Amino acid sequence: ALLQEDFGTDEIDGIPDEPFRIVQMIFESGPPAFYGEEAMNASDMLVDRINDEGGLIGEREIEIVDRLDEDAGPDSLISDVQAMAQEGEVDMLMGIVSSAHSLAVAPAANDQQFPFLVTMPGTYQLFEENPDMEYVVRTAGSNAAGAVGAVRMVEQMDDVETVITIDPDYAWGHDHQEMFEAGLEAVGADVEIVESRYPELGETDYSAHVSAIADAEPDLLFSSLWGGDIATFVSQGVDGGMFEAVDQSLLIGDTGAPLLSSLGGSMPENVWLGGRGGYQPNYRYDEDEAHREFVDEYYERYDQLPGWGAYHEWMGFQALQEGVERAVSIIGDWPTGEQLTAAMNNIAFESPHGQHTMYGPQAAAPAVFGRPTDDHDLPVDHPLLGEFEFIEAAEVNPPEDDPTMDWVDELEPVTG
Amino acid sequence: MPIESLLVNTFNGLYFAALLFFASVGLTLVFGILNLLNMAHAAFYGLGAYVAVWTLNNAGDVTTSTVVLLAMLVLVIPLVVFVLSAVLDKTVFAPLYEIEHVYQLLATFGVILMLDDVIKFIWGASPITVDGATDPSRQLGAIDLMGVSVSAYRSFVILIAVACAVGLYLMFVKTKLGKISQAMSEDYEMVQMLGINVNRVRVLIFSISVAIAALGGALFVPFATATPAVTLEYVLLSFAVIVIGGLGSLKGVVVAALVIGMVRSFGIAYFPALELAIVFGLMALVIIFKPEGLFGDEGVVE
Amino acid sequence: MSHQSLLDVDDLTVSIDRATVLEDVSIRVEAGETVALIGRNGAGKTTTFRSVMGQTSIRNGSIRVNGTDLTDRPSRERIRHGVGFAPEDRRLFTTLSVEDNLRMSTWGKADTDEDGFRERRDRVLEIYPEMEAFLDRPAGQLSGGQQKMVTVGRALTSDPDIVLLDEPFEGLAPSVREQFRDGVTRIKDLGISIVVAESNVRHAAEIADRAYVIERGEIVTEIGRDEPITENEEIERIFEGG
Amino acid sequence: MSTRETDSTSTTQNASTEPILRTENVRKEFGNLVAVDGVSLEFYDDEIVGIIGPNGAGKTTYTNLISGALSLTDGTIVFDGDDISDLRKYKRVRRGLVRSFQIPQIYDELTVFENVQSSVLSRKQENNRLFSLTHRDTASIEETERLLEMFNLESHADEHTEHLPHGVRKILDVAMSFALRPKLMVLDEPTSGVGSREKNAVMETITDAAVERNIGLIFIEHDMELIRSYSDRIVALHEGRVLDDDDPAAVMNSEAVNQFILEGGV
Amino acid sequence: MSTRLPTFGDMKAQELKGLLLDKRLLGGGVLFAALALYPGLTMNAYHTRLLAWIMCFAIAALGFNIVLGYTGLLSFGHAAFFGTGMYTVVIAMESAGITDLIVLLVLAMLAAGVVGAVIGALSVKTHEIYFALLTLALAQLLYVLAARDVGGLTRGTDGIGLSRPDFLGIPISEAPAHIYLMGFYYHVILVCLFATIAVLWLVLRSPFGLTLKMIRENETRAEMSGVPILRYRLYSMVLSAMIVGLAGALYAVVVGHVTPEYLDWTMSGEIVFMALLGGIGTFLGPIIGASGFIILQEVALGVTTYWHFTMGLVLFVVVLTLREKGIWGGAKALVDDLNERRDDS
Ligand SMILES: Nc1ncnc2c1ncn2[C@@H]1O[C@H](COP(=O)(O)OP(=O)(O)OP(=O)(O)O)[C@@H](O)[C@H]1O
Ligand SMILES: Nc1ncnc2c1ncn2[C@@H]1O[C@H](COP(=O)(O)OP(=O)(O)OP(=O)(O)O)[C@@H](O)[C@H]1O
Ligand SMILES: CC(C)C[C@H](N)C(=O)O
Ligand SMILES: [Mg+2]
Ligand SMILES: [Mg+2]
Repeated sequence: ALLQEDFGTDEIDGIPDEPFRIVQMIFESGPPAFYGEEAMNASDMLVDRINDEGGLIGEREIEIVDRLDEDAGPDSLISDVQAMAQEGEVDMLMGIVSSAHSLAVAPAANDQQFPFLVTMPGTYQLFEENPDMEYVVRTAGSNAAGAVGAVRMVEQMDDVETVITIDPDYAWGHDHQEMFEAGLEAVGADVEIVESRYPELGETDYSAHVSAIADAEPDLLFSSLWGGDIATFVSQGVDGGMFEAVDQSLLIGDTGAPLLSSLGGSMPENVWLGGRGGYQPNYRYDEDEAHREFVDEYYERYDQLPGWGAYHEWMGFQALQEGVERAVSIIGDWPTGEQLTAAMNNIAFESPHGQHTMYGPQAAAPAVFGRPTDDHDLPVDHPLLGEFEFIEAAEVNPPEDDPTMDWVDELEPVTG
Repeated sequence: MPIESLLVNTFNGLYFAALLFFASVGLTLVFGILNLLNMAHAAFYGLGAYVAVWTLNNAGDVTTSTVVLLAMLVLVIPLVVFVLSAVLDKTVFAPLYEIEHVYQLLATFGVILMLDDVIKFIWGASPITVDGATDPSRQLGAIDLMGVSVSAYRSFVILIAVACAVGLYLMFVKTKLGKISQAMSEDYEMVQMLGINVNRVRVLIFSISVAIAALGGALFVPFATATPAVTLEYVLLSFAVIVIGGLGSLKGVVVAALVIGMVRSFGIAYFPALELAIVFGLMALVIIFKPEGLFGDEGVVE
Repeated sequence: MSHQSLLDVDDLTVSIDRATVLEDVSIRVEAGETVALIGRNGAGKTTTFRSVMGQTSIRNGSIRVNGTDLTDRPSRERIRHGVGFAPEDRRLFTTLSVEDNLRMSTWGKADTDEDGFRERRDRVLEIYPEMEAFLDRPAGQLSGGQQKMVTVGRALTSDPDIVLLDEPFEGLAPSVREQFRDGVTRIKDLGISIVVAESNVRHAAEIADRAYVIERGEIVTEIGRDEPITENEEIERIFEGG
Repeated sequence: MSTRETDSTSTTQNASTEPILRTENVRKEFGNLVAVDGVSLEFYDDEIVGIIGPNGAGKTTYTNLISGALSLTDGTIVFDGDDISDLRKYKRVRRGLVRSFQIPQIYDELTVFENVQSSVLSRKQENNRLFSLTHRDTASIEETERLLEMFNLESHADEHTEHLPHGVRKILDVAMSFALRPKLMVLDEPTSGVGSREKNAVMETITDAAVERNIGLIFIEHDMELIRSYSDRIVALHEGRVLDDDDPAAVMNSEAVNQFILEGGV
Repeated sequence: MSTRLPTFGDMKAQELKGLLLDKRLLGGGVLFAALALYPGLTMNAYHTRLLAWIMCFAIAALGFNIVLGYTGLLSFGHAAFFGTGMYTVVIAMESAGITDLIVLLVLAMLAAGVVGAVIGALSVKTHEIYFALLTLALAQLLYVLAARDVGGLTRGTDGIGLSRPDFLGIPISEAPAHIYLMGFYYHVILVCLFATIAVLWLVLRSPFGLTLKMIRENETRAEMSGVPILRYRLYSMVLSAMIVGLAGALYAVVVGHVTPEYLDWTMSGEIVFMALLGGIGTFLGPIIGASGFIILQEVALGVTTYWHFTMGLVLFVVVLTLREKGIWGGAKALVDDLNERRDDS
């Protein structure tokens, strides 16, 4: 209703003089800080880039006025949201790595009528638990995409009968495992999850898990471990001969290039890496100019390839730019917070995996998987991914308004 | 249970026990002898890990010789931390010896928070790992142990732990230092009045303890990742070890590290759902049924 | 100062927390003497000893042993300069054996060896023969009186020139008290001077050559060699009825 | 059946001559050291008994067995007609068997008044009263005041106990025990560390109070003068066994006691 | 039967009157009024929320101090009670459909009391660091239960979001956010805080409170005065658990989302931290500590990425210089000192 009137003006009045002020919420300390650091890098780069072109719609610069450390816990985060809403000196909140934090902070921001662009957490429960949040949008794909994408991959694999899952012991890990298991059952795959393991977030010694998995010799290993955890796990797995004992692995934690870089030559080859979104530096690197620019600039600036934290941030800023443009074009004025979030609903914009589409306030990302290969043109001496498999967003995300778990329970097998 | 997996799990258990031993033996010495509950002890384990990654990654320009790299881990890093801790003992920790345990816990928790940020300031918040070229664990590869292939590097770590335990045992049983330590654990002031330079003994024990923790961190890191979370994880684990073993008991640390190492290794392998509960469950059971720990009332060495 | 004493405590003032516990306390002990420091509970005897041992913060005054000024030196130097100490509250190392407790006091001195220790231990056993029976037991398992013997023994095994004994009779059975009285003569024969802190005039009188009387942190009188301690006026005033 | 009846009649008839405490063959071993070796003794609530013995004779151990601080290796302890051998410490206290400590056990951060009042309240088993203010509890306040008066502690009433002189701490410790209105009190070296001047005063206060309140007393002491002047009966222990148990004059003159305990000295 | 449970004693009218004339009571009244009027006068939602947050933790720290400050037991497991309070509220609302605030608070206190009784019964025999680590381990097991969703009530680490409760049948929950949290609920917390203060003030000055102090000061003597010390330690754990549970319950509504993190040992650590920062040797210290901790964290977070360092430094310095006096005791000592000096000159 808000956006129905199209003023159709070219003249835009009322663009505030001061910059568009954003506060970011990311981990600056604790185990997930790795992810936060990437996001921070990308955001610095993107803000510079946008501001070089004059700012949002070329007119209003962006300023990151503050970064709040998620490690302070939800109590503090919620209070800070309240303070920002109260003082009215911040235009938008952006970020959040942890799903658990998103579940606590998003409703609070909405309560305060404070616009919140959620960029990273994947919990499918965000909008299902809290429907009608008018001030919240999420540009990160739901973790359904990764889990259901993995189900689709399994359907295509031959000779997979036994599966072991290993996921971090919190919302992200449990959600993935549950959806993956339910999905497999729904599509009638002839596979059995023989064991599910949940090491703690930040675990440093996986050798007991590794040897148990190696012992069980499953046909497939599924994991949503991410960040430093997946690097440690894979490296200890290589050491313990685990990847020789399992035929295939699907590693769908949000990690990407940093994992391949830290493992270097010892990355096993019989793995699929990927998950929600096509966030790999060499995926459609040549086909998509925007992507190439993003990767090159990031590499130049930080001497490393972007990981998923960086890509998530990129998607966030894309949505912001699109949203502002759209809102302004409709109302002919700088949008209020509510208008801005509304404008970010149901839009689509370019991304490495093609169109990144929002179903309502929630992005629907495709699933992309690839295999490690040395055959790539990027200037790094470690493997990147190749042999990409792409699964469209519509196939790995529930239709708008359908509860994810219900939908997963009723997945149809892919035929042909 | 096939014999191979029995062996592999035992090996894993031993390796984990070795790490726990490194992380906690100093804690028990510092508590047992100097009567300081040093929560920040595990921070030195974390520090050792970071220093080791940094050293190994920078060593690449000079050498990739396995022997030299191992020597760096085993000798150089502990030595550096030894010296550093002697300084810290005189400055940060000196006032803590006088106060009650509760306050020691809190003040040293403050030290953890500070050290944490110092590490973050120097090395950033992202996990860092040892480069392949200078990673002794990759260089050494695997060896055959009764028909099972196990990491040579990890076997080396286990051996170092054993050597360390034996060394400490001899040091605290066979020498004057042992008896003086025992006496200091009971009545610091009285030992002083018997003409013994307790400050020197204190610095020595504190620095040895901390250096062993750093050694553990250094040895641990080629096979894992240095992250800021290591400290917090090992704070709890090392307290669990010394409480299960009995505060202040060297033998207790060895036994408790072995018990936790094995229970965890086999527990995770065969009952993965229990992982989170294993250490705490064990700790609760031991304290409930043997409140002073397995070897709690026997003094430092027996 | 023309004459050098073995122990020379000069104008000592000590406060704990904010209260002044000792004020201008001066004590001298010559070689071969047995001197008593007599005072009621809380008079400041223990504090005086602790000060000589370097365990209080001294506001004023000095402590010299054999001419060396030890006022600001760390505690541990006392024993090297020949001061042995047997605290009132025993303070044995309960998990160590009695023998190790005795041995420990030789380690603070650079020049003592195991043979020297054995010799001195045997001298202690002559004073307290019953100690033989529990030499190997952990000190914490001893009865109160047994511990007291070890405490005094430990002060003697450090090869001191002077020992400070804080209430050495306390908790001893009558027969052992008797032995200890004989022991004092033996200690003196070895050329070791003794200072005893006593709140019991009778005990002090039995062994001391002369005495200082301390009250509320101040030395109120000095009793000379040829004066019988029990008959001193100050003593009678302070210990009237005792 | 019939035995039991005679027993109970005799109990009622000879109430005053029944011992308040009886130990039968009590024994305590520490490893292979026998600290208390079959001690059978009877104590009455109208007498003051001194225990003497060489160092390590087992005196402290024996009293620890009575109070429950140590558990028996063997034997029985009967208090006020009931077998209390396995009773928990605090329950023994509640029945009226109270000990005091060689090193005064008092509450350092409370005032002298509160120290005593806490014992009064514990005796009345009023520890569990939640919603009433102790400083307005007239009943216990009055009783506390009486006790302070009895032990000459009024002048210290509002002082914290931390810096009290040793002798006063000792007395306070005893006063707290009296507040429990015991039937029998056991004191381990009540005057150790107390200067020669105060020794008699402390003993006097204790024994007077005991006589006034009709409380049986057992005390360990090495000072033979005190033993002679304050005890009605003396038990001499030696190597964990009873060497003698008789009135003071007899014990002091006994050959064995002289040989093992006094040995010339007095 | 000698085993008597705590009785609710006989406060006389006269005593009450004496109480009312107390100077400190007057001060408390003024503070209460000021706090009660604050949101309405300033209309600052952030401050109101911050105050609500602080007040919840002040209750928790007060409750915790019964165990540490009065009974002398260092518990590292109080997160168990706080978390139980929180989960009781959500679960009762979501699963049992109970929406009345008062019922919820009472339920939460009871549940926390039961958990306190269980953990207490298992741990009161141990001492010092063993007690600390046993309570930590037991609380951590509760954390595992919640994180693993054993029993299917907690929804694992995702936690559960909760709606707002009603009040005595009045559907307050339908009021908009600012009215609910700022206007109504804030005052509920305020009243609970002052009620806690009043109850504890009374209880800790009762024979019961004196008994706890006896145990803290000298266990041997307490036992030898006929006090069953284990039982009283247990009572103190239960009482403490109930109050901390109340704090948790109140807080659940403030944050609106309950996760197992609130049962984790780091949460226990925070409660300990707060109590000590303020000073466990004083009655009101814990309140000051909770405020100090939360404000310090908020400020440090705002000004530096190295807020861990800042907090660590403050903790270190406060502990070393003030110890059991904490900030509050330290301030009092300073005032006394100044007065003394003024009197001197
Ligand atoms: N730590 C302390 N803090 C405050 N006052 C103290 C402290 N230690 C001792 N005092 C005070 O110093 C005074 C002297 O005590 P000291 O122990 O030296 O006496 P003493 O003569 O040895 O007595 P006793 O015969 O009881 O052993 C006493 O009044 C005592 O209260
Ligand atoms: N905990 C213990 N472990 C081993 N032996 C002990 C223990 N406690 C006491 N003993 C031994 O038991 C014997 C009796 O000791 P107890 O303390 O009862 O003697 P006592 O008569 O009180 O002597 P004193 O007059 O010296 O205080 C002594 O030989 C003592 O060494
Ligand atoms: C993979 C990560 C960025 C974390 C994940 N989004 C979460 O749910 O917590
Ligand atoms: Mg003294
Ligand atoms: Mg005794």
